[in-house]
Amino acid sequence: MSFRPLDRAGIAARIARDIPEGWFVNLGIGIPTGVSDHVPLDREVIFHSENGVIGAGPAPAPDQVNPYLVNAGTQHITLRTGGAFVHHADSFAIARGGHLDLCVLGAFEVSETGDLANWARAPDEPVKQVGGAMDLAIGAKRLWVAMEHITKGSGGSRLRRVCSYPLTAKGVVKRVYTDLAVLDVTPEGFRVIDMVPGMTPALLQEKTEAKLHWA
Amino acid sequence: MSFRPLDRAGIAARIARDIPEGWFVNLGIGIPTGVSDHVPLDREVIFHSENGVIGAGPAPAPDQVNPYLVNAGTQHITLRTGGAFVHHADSFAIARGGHLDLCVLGAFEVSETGDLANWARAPDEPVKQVGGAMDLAIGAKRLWVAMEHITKGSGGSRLRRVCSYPLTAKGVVKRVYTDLAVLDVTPEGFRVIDMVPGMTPALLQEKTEAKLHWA
Amino acid sequence: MIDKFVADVPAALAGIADGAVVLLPGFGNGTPETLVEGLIAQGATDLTLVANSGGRDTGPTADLLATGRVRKLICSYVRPDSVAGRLFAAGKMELEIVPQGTLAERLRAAGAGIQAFYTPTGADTLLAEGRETRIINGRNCLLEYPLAGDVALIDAWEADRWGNLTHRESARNFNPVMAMAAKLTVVQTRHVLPLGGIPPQNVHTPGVFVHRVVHVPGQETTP
Amino acid sequence: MIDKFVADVPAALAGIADGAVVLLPGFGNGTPETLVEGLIAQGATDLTLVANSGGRDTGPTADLLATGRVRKLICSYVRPDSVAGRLFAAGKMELEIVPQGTLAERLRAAGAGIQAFYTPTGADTLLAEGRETRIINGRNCLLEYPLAGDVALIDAWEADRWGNLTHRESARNFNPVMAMAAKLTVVQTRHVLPLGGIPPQNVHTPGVFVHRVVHVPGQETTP
Repeated sequence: MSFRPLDRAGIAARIARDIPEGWFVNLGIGIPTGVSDHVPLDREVIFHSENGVIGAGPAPAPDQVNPYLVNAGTQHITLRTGGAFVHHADSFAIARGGHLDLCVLGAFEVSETGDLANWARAPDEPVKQVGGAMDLAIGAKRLWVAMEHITKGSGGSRLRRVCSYPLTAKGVVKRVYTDLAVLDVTPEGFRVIDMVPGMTPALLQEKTEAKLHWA
Repeated sequence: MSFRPLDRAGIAARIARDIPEGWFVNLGIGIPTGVSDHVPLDREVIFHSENGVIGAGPAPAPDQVNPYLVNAGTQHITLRTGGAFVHHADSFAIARGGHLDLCVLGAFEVSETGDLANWARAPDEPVKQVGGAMDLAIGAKRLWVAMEHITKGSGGSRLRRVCSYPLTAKGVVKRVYTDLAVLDVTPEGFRVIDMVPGMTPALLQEKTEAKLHWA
Repeated sequence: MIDKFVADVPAALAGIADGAVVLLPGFGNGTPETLVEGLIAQGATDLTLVANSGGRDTGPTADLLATGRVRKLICSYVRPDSVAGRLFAAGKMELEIVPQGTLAERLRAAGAGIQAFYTPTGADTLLAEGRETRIINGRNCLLEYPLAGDVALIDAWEADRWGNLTHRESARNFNPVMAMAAKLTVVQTRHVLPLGGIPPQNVHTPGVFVHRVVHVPGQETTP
Repeated sequence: MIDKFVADVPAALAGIADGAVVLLPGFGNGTPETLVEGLIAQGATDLTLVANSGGRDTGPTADLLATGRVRKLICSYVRPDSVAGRLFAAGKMELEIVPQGTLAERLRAAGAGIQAFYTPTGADTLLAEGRETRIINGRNCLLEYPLAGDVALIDAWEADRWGNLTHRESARNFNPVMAMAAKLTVVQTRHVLPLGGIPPQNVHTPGVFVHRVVHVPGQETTP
């Protein structure tokens, strides 16, 4: 019995499949940024960027770069026809006010109660990189997480009964996409809704600290 | 000894004299509305209107009326070159955030501690007309009041030790312009800084419930 | 393809339920008159209406109030001599008076996810009676809560199929903040533009706040 | 005649005192680089700097921090490998981390006269430790206070003599909210327009928030 984990682009593509036309979506830095590459332009999904961009489009050709137009990762982007610019407070009014159909963030850990840890690996970490994650986490209608199932270094599971890292927000994650599976966060805990081909329930549970539930 | 009270336009003109170029000013309904007529256009004073108008100008010629452009009294106005439009929350951010150099409001009564009463004549008045007065009163850098010194009906003084009408805001009025005098509100109470020709201190005090002070 | 345009006013207003909180912009102009007529025809009752004022004896607000289907009016002022004034005096309608700036800010708070805020406006007045207050930096402040709508009826000058809007001059007034404060935001627009027809730096209300748009060309007004 | 233009950068920055709270916009772009250079030359020290991030190893924020004249940095994130990261790690600079949306909202609150507000952002996190919280509608919220500047350094694309501004694309970012949040708002603009050159419905930052403007034509960038 063998399985093939998704690579980062594969996780992004898997997420993209689940985003219907018409959704208004914010993509965090890391794996989530790649999601938009897998949404065909004729499926109209509107991407929001924290720095006041509504309707973020693909990267420009090198000779078409507009230095005044970047995304939340400060990468040069284009604006889709129909997009708009707002200032930072209005941009976060959008994020915090429940107007995003979806936000996809990376994470260090997610707990079975939907707690998200994605900004610091220790309470006393000397440097703090919060950015807009706490705002997005509490504000979006749906928060999905994209991350590897297992921590690269220690091999520990990122799907936890309780997060060991400092929280970004409590009880906010609705779904997790990993290189091995897709899991909904439900009142009873993680419920597996998809696995990569070749993966088995027993093996997935073995690689997961939290208890898994099955549909 | 005779004196001539100012008429309403006279009060407005007296106020206009004291507004220097460059101030950003909101004018309330009633006597204050007339103030802008007495500020020459080459003295650049920028008038704000609660409904999102920055740089309100004079009334248009009858054949030049723009139905989409009114002031806070819903009168047709023009926009001065250099003016701008904002939405209602931004307009009141301007008013409440301390960005108005001056607001001039009408009033029923002002107390010697600067309390303003201009929205209801009795606590149980069945109909309430607050509008934007409470916001303007707490937010402007300077609040001046324009009103007749004496109530028309009862002949009572509108400058009180304590307001008898429901308050609009507490301790906010900086100066009062009446048909008889100009008075600053100071820590010791009303201080007379100007009177109409022929008015005497004794007569003005006689017409004023609050104790007057003199520079 | 995202297309927020609907065929007609009944389609735009479909599903507005009895008991709904209705946000209605306007300040001398900027009121979506055709949508209000449509709401009267649609028949929802037991409404809470949020507007700057209670209107006069005629006009959209007065017409809606005159149906008797507004249980409560939330606004910054009511003229004694108006439909609203008489309904309230007769005990036939509840009234909540909110200072105009607080009204705008409570709407924005609902749209922006702010759960409550402190403002000096209205502190030390009758409107503060029985309310929570707090002294911050020496100023007495009132605690104010967001004011969210079930539906906002919005007036626009131009709209595209993503729901991006512009508003004319002072007709902007409450339109952008009410658009962001409702679960369902319905727009009547004078003009329809192709997507991208509104320059992205000059959109007044982004389409993310808009759910349905109906074209109401109406009489062209000059200018 | 109102004319907010000043002759040069030193005139624009005159009077910024030691201990000032400096608001500095920018997010990949939209930072007023010439004004930052001017502030470094001007020499004010013991500053509190409010910015989205602590910057990198080069660039305006890093250059200002490298002078050692910033006592405290208030921002949403600091890169470990940056001037800011090293200054903080070495105990040479205080740091207050504020979630990005809360940062923008606290700036707006300062500009809008909001005395405090409740937000769910940051509740139940380390940032909430020792802070006042409150459960509103079942959500745990943090109480946040306005963040006002003594001076805001603003980047604009176009400006007129009343101080009306436009900003380019995403270079708008924090510029409008920081402009409204400071006692003294100083602008560097790429282009000077005659009064009325910016259409009144398309002003991004109204001149009422602006005190001084300096023309910094710089290198024309395409587009």
